[in-house]
Amino acid sequence: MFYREAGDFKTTYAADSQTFPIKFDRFRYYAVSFVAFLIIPFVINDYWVNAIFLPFLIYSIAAIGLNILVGYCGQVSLGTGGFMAVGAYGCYKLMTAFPEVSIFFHVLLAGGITSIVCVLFGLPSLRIKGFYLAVATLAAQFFLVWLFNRVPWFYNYSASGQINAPERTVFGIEVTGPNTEAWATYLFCLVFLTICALIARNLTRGTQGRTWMAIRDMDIAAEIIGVNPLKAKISAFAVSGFFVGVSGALFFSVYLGAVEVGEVFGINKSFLVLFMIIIGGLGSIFGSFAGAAFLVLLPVLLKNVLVGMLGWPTDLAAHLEFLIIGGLIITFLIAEPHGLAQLWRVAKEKLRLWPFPH
Amino acid sequence: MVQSSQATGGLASIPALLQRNADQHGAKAAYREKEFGIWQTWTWADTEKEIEALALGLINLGVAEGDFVAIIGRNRPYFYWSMVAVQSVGAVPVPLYHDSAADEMAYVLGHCGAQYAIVEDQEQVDKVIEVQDQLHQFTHMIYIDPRGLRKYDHHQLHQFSHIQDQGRAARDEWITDLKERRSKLTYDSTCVMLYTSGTTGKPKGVVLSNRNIIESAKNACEFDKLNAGEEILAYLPMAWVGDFIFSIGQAYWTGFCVNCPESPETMMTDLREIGPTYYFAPPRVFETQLTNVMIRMEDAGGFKRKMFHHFMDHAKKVGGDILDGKPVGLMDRLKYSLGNALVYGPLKDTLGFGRVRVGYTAGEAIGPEIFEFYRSLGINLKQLYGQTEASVFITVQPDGEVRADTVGVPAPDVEIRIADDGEIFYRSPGVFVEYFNNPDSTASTKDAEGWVATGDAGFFEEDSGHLRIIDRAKDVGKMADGSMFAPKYVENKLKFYPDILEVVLFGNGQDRCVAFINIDLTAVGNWAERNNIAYASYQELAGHPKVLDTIQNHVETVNKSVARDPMLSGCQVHRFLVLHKELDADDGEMTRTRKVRRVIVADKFKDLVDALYDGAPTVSTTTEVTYEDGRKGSISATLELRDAKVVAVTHQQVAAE
Amino acid sequence: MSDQLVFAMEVFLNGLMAGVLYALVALGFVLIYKASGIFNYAQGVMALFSALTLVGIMEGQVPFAHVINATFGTDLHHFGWHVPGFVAILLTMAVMVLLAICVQKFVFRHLVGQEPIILFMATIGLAYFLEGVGDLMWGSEIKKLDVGLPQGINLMIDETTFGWFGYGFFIDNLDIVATIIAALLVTALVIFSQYTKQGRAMRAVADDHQAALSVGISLNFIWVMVWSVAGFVALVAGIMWGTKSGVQFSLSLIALKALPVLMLGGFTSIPGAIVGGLIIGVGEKLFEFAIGPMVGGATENWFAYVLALIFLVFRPQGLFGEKIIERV
Amino acid sequence: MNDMTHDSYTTEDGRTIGGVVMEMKNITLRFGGVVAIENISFDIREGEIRAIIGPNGAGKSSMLNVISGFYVPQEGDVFYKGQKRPPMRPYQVAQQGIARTFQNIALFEGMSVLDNVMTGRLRQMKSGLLAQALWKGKAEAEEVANREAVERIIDFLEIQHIRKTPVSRLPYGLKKRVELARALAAEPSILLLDEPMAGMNVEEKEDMSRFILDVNDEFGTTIALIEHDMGVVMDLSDRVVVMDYGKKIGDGTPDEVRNNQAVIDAYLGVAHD
Repeated sequence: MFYREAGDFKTTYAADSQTFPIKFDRFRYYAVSFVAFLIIPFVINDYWVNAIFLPFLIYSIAAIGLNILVGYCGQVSLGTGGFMAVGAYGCYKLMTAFPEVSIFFHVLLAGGITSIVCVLFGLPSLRIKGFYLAVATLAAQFFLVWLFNRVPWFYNYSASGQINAPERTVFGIEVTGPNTEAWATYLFCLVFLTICALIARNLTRGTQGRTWMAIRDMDIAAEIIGVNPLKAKISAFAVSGFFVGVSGALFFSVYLGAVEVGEVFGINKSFLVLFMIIIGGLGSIFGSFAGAAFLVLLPVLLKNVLVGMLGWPTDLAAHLEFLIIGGLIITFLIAEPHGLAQLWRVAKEKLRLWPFPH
Repeated sequence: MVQSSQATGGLASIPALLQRNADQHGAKAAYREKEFGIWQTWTWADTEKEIEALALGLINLGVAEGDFVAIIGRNRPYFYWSMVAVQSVGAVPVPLYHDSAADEMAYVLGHCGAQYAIVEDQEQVDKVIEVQDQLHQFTHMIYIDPRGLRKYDHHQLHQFSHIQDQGRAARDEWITDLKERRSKLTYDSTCVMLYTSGTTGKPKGVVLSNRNIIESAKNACEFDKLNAGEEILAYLPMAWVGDFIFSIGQAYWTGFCVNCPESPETMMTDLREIGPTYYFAPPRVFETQLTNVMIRMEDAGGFKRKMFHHFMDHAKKVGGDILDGKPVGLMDRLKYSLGNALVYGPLKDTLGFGRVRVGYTAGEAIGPEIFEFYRSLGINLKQLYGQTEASVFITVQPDGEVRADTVGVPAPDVEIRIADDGEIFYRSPGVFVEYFNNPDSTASTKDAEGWVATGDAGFFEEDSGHLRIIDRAKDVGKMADGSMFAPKYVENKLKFYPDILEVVLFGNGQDRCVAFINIDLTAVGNWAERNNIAYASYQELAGHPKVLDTIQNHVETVNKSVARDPMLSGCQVHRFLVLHKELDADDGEMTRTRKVRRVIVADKFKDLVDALYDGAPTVSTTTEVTYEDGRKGSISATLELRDAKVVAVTHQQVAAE
Repeated sequence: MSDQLVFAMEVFLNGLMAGVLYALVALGFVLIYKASGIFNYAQGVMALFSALTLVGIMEGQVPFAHVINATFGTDLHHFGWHVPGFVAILLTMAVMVLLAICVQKFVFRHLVGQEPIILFMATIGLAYFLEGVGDLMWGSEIKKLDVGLPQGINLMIDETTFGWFGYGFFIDNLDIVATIIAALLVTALVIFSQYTKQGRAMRAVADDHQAALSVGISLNFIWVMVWSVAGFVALVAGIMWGTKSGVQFSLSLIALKALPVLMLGGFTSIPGAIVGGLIIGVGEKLFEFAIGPMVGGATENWFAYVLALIFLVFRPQGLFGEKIIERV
Repeated sequence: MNDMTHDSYTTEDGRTIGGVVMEMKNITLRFGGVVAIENISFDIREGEIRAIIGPNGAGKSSMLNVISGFYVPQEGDVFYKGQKRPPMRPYQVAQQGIARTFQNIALFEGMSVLDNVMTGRLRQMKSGLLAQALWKGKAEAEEVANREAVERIIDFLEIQHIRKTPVSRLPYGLKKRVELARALAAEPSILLLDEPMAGMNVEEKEDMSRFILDVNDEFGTTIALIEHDMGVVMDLSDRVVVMDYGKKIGDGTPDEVRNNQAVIDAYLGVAHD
């Protein structure tokens, strides 16, 4: 309906395989990034940043990471929480060990570390498939959480067993610590999200992505036509791990500032991120964003309605939240097993063919 | 016709225009072809090099000035280059219909004595080889797609790219010759020879000079203000004069870009991708497209369908006027622009007409509804009247004066006069040189002053000065009672129904008219599905009583409207039948441009005509058919003959006096 | 005989008994997975839910009291009656059957033919849902559950073992009872699935849905039944753990404990579940006993998983699963 | 062993058949107790169309799986280009230039036709993860280069119109063609076709045969195909191996095979199953 594609033709393969081949989509994308980078920073305040934007940005990174593993490569993982913890603690150790280095690199390095850990726990995927693998990744979840709980070195022997993010700056602007500016933290995370999204897109639209999807769709056939399963799966774990690690690092250093591993990076975190990509849509970058947005906004919404308007006690609201999220997930899976991304795709197709039905 | 090439700034030939474009628009796209998934593009500079290489290659191969070079294939840049390359070396390009059977080709190749042929692929090569023994003068053949040809004897068979390579290699040897030959080309040297698939008898080779082509192209471009920015999609047969004028004449004159689709199946998607700004199609294409639109909208949800029809009605009301710049109420304009956002815009876009500035339809009369439909969407679709002998343009509709029932005013530099018997004559710079090797028919068509008989009957409307075509002059006859018999007039009225594809009306010299009818398989088939009527074949569907009923209704409504016209009220259809097979070019019942050869049809189906007149309720017949692969077969059927109500004509006598 | 060894023996016994409970929960998974290919993550929450319900019924709580109070400003707590444990258990069982029917009717009937991962996600959704419902219905505070099971140290064992080794094993009566009940239940289930008509039908469904349908087995019925059985297992497990450590959220985590058991035993093998359960139970207790102190303890949290993981790398099809021959 | 026969010859339709490119020596394959292939030897020459035929369950597919490295025979060796093939994973075999199609189509349902065919090019994909992540320089150039190659295959097999369609939406016949395209995209030195005509109607079979011949003719690809429909094979292939119950009961030109009594008895009897 809004699409005008006549005359929008491609004369090079580069143009044909670009991220947004359709002009209209491309412009929409420019518009969104314009708003995200040049408008929002000037209008947001602490509440919006902490309640919505930071969690959304950071979970999006995690969701993209997990989506690469689950949605693109078909390796189900329930260890996301644990891997985020690795990112967080990795970042913490780096921040405290090399205060002079920019936090930017700490976060990146934390991602790197996580991807190594992720690969270690991914190795069994060569032998184990499906649910067995899913459960196996729980090993990572519990072991890692236990590790950060029990080995004092990781939390620098602090009495509380917590880790607290010291103040760090980028270009002299504080992005971690108690007194940060809303826009600063927002932009800091936004930059990471943008980088991650671009990387993910590039990987998934090219050879690597096809290799992953081949493994996902039919691993045996894939191997017979020349896909090296080891390389494919390991690379998926590595990339996924990197993203998840980065998100974990940001989650701790920028968003929370202080973390007690058990409650922040527990099994529920793993499921939360998994829900995000299921609801958003497996095998879709857009889906990762949509899912993250959905599950970040929903609780905020519920809280505002129940506590704010109906004046319920918060604990009840929390229970109801559980109930509703659970219900929603089920309804979603029944209505559209392929998630928001699929709805989006269908809608887009309809708009492109408008006024024709097909 | 004492114009000289001064009028066109010394650009006396297509190759000359090529040189100019290469200089002026060097970096601008000249040709695009969807191949290997993207639009491969050649700028004018590239084109100039490609053509030069080919030309040199041709000289190298021994092509001499005045030789005839046949060109057989679907629209591809290579063939357009070939045409110009052939011209550059002083030879004459002769494009053929690539879907015509071997023996048809044999005739044309033999008639013009072609020594060379540039063809597309194995299929065409095989066809030519099959008839080669009938062609004594034929020597070399050049093919573009090497697939499956490697094992052929290559003594006289060459790959296009190799010829070009040889040309490049031999540049030093031949470039001077090429330049010399090019410079010899004048405004009166032959530009191209096109064979008209005459509705009767063997095709005739129409010789068109550079003057004909360039002058007509130039005039037409100025008439519609075409410029180098236009995009066109070349998909109509290359052997047809229209394609030559648009894709060569106008393209070279203005320097706009010619786009070639990837394959017939992808034609529609390619059309949408390119979104031409200047578009030409025969009525048939618009008809089928409209039918598809309606069919597709049938499947749409209730709301959408309502919205669609609601706004289409509004468009019918004001769309045309808005396009013609006539005054329209503000509210209507607003509603129209809303409709444009919701329906017209998207629809045009999905159909690929999103960017069309000027669109033409010609060759046959187009149904008013169809015509209005496209115009009401805001597509500037116009009609023109022309023929090969005139290098297309005889009359055209100027913007703002567009109507379904006329073909517009005389094109620039065209003089027209109507003979007493109503036949239309014209004279223009576009008038052809001669019919090749056929002085008699040349003389019979074109007189000493250069007036050419169109063979069509028509008249100018006093008020508007627009030309109206009644019918082909030779088809116009007299009924037994002396009243006028103009089959086309009635046939068109019937053909405007989406479920009627072809009609052949008989009645010359008879006391009443009868008709053969072909149903449109797409439309009727779809209708059948919706009313779950099962059918196995065209024949079965055509014989279905329900179908016959609908057709009968159409016939009777048409009879009513025919009766209203005093001159032609005698032409009402008294009896009709729905043919058991589609009229087909392969069976010689139609021309390659899908015009009915009524004489041939008449005697091929003589038994049916007789049956229609002797009043039998049914008739059994057997007909020979030709399959795509050339095999012959025969189908037999028993057809039901229907009587159609006719309106008793009272004032007819009055009209006659 | 060295003390270490004696302690080890005690630990071993405790492990064995924990293992039986694991096996019990694992069975719940296996049953559903066998019959419907659904990996029911909600098993644990079902245990929690059943336990909550049980307590609620016994103490005559008003369901959704908090919600009602919060919305209408009323102040409801209890109906003021107490239901004897036995009856309460029956009622709770009824609730679980009802739940099974709803789950089948509202969730899985609409997900027939979806990929396993989707079904799995659905059960996670179900888990969240049930947890929410449970808490809203009965409140989330930790509750004591006492259906009259014996508790406290078993003196007889204490004395006898003391007589033998000069050290009395500390074995909780509850554990013994639990073990016995679990053992009985396990046997019952095995017998049920092997020898009863429904059981055979269930296995038939597991092997081949179409075939099952063609011989006139109602999938719907089977699935409801399976979910009910799973509900029953959950209830029993709920009672055991509830009595032991109070009814609270952590109850739902014991389900996760059953996962490594499944990996060891194989998702489809009942004996696998049993043996796996025992191995895990014993294994993690012994590991904690032997290694735990050196690495800071609480190794139960992950030992089971890591063990299963390592095990699987060498035998992907699990203990009792047959070798997978890949075809193209 | 290195006695690769080099006596190349030319077929009557003008194709050159080179020396032996692959040789199976005394292959025996068992599943548990079942013997799928029993001591079979034959060779494949460069540029020829080599058919393995036999009734259903004769062990044809197993043989193909052995060639493509998916099954490892208990006894016997595979010689490729004169070298004894060491035990290797299927993907390594593929990377040696042995591509195949599958009897019951094994396309990647979640991807478009184009992407499916692109996966055939993995052999030619060299750029590293990082390069791809940045989508610059080598990675992009490589992507484009391979796209060009793939587009030529797509053009060759006449599937332009479905280029961007998800394979899951395609009819059976087209899927088979896409799979062939994927195999061709690898520019294989040996192309294995597993019952390329299975489940096709007459017309589709004709198309497929045409494509197989064209492939062999245009690219000179060596083709080994298995098929239980004897008729089709005889017109296509240069030499035929006939298997029955895991044993080789005939080997030679179609005519030789046709007149081989053992074949007639064992095969033709059950040909029309």
